[in-house]
Amino acid sequence: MFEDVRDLYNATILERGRRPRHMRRLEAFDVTAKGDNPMCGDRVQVWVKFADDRSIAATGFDARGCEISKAAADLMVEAVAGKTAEDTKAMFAAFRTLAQTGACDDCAEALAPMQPLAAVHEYPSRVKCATLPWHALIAALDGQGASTSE
Amino acid sequence: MFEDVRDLYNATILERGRRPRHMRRLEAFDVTAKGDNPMCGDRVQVWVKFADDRSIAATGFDARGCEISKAAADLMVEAVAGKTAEDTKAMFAAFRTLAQTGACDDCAEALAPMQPLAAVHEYPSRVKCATLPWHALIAALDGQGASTSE
Amino acid sequence: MSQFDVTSIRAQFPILGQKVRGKDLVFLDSAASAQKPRAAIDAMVGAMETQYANIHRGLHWMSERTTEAYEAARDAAARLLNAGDRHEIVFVRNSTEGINLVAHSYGRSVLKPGQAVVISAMEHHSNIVPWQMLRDAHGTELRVAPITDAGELDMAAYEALFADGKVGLVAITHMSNVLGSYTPAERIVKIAHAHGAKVLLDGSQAVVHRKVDVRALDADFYVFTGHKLYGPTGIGVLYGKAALLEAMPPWMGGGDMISSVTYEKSTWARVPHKFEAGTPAILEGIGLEAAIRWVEAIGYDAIAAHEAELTEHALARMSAVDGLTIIGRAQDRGGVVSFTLDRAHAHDIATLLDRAGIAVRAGHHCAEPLMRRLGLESTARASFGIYTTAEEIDVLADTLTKVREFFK
Amino acid sequence: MSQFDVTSIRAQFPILGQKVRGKDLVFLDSAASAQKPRAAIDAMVGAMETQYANIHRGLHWMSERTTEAYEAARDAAARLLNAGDRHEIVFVRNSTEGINLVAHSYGRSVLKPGQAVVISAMEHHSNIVPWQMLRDAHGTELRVAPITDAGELDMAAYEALFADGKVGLVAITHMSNVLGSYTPAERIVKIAHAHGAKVLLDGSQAVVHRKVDVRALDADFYVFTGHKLYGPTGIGVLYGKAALLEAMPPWMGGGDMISSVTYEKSTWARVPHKFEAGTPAILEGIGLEAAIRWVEAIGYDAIAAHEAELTEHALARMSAVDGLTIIGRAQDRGGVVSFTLDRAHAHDIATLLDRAGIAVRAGHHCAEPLMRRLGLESTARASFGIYTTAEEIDVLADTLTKVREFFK
Ligand SMILES: Cc1ncc(COP(=O)(O)O)c(C=O)c1O
Ligand SMILES: Cc1ncc(COP(=O)(O)O)c(C=O)c1O
Repeated sequence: MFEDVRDLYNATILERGRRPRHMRRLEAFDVTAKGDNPMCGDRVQVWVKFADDRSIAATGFDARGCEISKAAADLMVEAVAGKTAEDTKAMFAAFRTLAQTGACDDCAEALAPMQPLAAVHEYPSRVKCATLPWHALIAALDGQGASTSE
Repeated sequence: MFEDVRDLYNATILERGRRPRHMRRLEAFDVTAKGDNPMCGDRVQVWVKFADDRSIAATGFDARGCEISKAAADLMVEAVAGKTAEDTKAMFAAFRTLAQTGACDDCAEALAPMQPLAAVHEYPSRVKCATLPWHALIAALDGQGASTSE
Repeated sequence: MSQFDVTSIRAQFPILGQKVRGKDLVFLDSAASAQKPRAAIDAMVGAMETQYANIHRGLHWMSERTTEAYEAARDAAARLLNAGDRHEIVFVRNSTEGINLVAHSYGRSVLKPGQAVVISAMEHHSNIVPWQMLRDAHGTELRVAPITDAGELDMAAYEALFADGKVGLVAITHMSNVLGSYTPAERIVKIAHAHGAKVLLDGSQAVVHRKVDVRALDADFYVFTGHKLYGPTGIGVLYGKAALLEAMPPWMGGGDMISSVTYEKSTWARVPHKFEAGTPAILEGIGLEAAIRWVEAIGYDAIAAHEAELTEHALARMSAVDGLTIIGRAQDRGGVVSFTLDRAHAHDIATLLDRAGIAVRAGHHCAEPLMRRLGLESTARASFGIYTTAEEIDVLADTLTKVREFFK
Repeated sequence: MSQFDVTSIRAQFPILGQKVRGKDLVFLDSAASAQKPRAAIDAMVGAMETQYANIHRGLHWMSERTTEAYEAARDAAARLLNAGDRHEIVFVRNSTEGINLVAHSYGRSVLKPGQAVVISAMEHHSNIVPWQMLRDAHGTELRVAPITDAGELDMAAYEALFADGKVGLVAITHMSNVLGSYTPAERIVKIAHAHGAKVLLDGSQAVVHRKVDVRALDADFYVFTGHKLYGPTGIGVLYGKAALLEAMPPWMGGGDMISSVTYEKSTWARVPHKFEAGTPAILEGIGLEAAIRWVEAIGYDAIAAHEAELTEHALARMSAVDGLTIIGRAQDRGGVVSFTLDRAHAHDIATLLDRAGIAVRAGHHCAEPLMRRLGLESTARASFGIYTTAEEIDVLADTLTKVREFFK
């Protein structure tokens, strides 16, 4: 049973959803924002610390929600490490395409950490779970306190 | 053509609709009220003068509307002449049944003048044209200024 | 009727094969509500039979499919009106609710007491009463732009209404449901904008008959109603420019329109969901989507050409009926023809026509102030749809001659 | 499942024969929206194919027939609720609009700033947010009657809320869409009335499962929504006592709700038309009428017995699943069962069940404050309808065991 959901609930997602590596509040941070998925009640908060050159030095998050949103947040932290805000936004755009369609023309190598979520496009109502932490991250980078994935 | 509408548009109705005998404002009256059919815009006003015993001594009306409402008003004036308020209300109840069903168990002889309108029950959206002047009359008797047939 | 094959169009409307009182139905009441093509019926039935669940909140297959089908209606409405963004489309029950939404939300938040709302002398009650209620509750003023005797908006008088700088909003019909007149929407908007006022256009009639482009018109709000556009009842559309909608407070509260709820304070979902409280008219959205696609497939060029030919034919044939007066003689007009007969009241006309199988409307057409302006109590009205034929108009004209004889 | 033949019931729902992802559809999401029986579908199709026109204002055959069919829905709703008079039935889009109507019209005219509205701790957002908006706009207070840990209304605490005499209105659900609990409506009303407060009951869930008698309950207002009662979307019912409705100002303005219109002043049609502006949801009324007749034909005794048996079976089978917690243990409850699994988030449960063809809902169920009260973020929820079978519940329970194993 459930063999067909292994595309989404693969080993990486199950592990990251269960035991996220980066789920922690940063003690010292420069920006933070919350993300809300009003349709299901998922909620995430993201904290970011910049390096001197304004690239992302560290990211932490707290999430209440499903495996998908937690795994997405955890993988995101690794994907954006060392990136500028601009790069991060470009990555989000590319990830959104990936999450909605399963592929993206301009999927840079940088997006590789997010690949385990590629199958989410077959689960339309779960796409927002995967993009929720990104919405929060972008809101933080933009100096906004909150965002919604809806 | 139109042979089948002669049940409603019979000689009496056409004549009374065209040349009502009682369409006039009473110079001296005791009560008056307006009636509105909001769905089509028909409007009627009724004036009543009482005799010493509070029976109806005279009724006049003004109407803007169709043949049916004018004929109904004109016939009504004759039907209620000399009647008490109570009798008039009973007559209206009976006439309403007649207009809605084509017959009434307790159609008193007094209602005979209204019989030419019996076929209106086959024209559901015209029933309110026939009852509009009665609504106004009852409103006048009850000391209310206005009524609606809706 | 060269533009398209009206016979094949009619074949798509099951109801047009019906008999009424033993006669072929001649349905000339489309301006009140249009009949439904097979495409719209089938879309609704298909949903109910094979693919239905509540939407937006569901994680299962039926809910996902139904959500897609419903949200496709938003895309369709955005495409139909050429909106810049699908989020500018708010679903409402009908035009009336769309106008009330603007009057409540925009009217009571952005408009200030003392500011004025301009309507025209040929509005439907649905575009009068909400502004009256706003006036009485909120202290705005209600101004009426007059019309000419031909039944066109008096543009000089319209422009003069802005002189004192008080006008905050114009709410005017794009096409009269009584006179058939189109209003010069683009100029209406230009003049209003030049004076700092926003514009709501009531497209209930217009959108049925010609291509509407809200961006070309630069309309701030535009409303229409599904049931006149060959779609189901229970659904209508309010288009609003994104920036305006975003600044407006919600009107109804409830499920689906929130972002988060605590007893102390709730926050709102984004536009358009902020304005769509509770379970929406899901099946009706699906039906409307099919109706819009069906209209688009025929194309407004063909529709407008067909209806222009019909209207010309109707005006010629009906004017030739003794004692008949056409009410409304605008240059730019669509397939709605009001008339009176010297010897018969509109209701009696309608009843007699009905006995011949012909459906027309009679009364004040929810436009009492316009009737008063015209010095009339009521008119009879024949209105045309995609499926109307010249032969039906001939039957109407011939029968009207006999109606007049009947009341000799 | 002795009361009736569920197989023959199921045969009347075309959608129940569908496959989802190659599996038989197991639809356990009826509390969100129910599937539609052939009777309701056919009524709507029949209208569109053979008998349709705009209503109330038409003098022709199609309009008269359609008016009759639509107004029959008012009779049906009055009968269903045992209202004293058909004019006490106001048609709205859904429960949400019904509650908003009362909050806007009654709330802003009869309730005074400083008066309080009482809701409960287990309301749907649709019965929270309108009262919040009323509070913020009008200065009323919002009080929340607590619930017990079992998920029942705490009646002592409820009664205590009236002590200061400020409560003007109580708005409480008749059955929770999350916990399945019924509320003791009759006592709720008695206590409120004893303290001079009126009561609105949100019957969105209750009316689906048991016979409601608004006169026996002495409810002042009662709302329900068509799509949960096996009817179409786009239509709901607000019942209000005639004297209350008559004293209330209209909310939306437009066609059909007026008696006369001049620019200076308009007068309103009588109840219920005063509250029904614009072209109503005609086809939806016709569909709802058929759905109500269909429900009545089956009978609430049979429905309640079937659902009680199912719910008992479900509670037993689901409680036996390792790691599963049933949320809500009210004595008097209906066929809505919320639950959590120790190892899996509700969304993940729902997604996995969906792959097995089983439709359940997951999330906060539009009841965020209740979730907070329960110390939860979300639950999964299985809900039952007339067509649900014990076998479907077995499939659910068996699959849940496997879901838990999957997330080991
Ligand atoms: C208890 C309760 N109240 C209100 C509603 C709102 O119903 P609707 O969305 O049809 O307005 C629902 C259903 O979603 C409900 O379960
Ligand atoms: C010009 C115009 N505006 C508004 C309306 C109201 O439409 P609805 O009744 O669908 O809200 C109509 C139709 O009745 C109309 O013709």
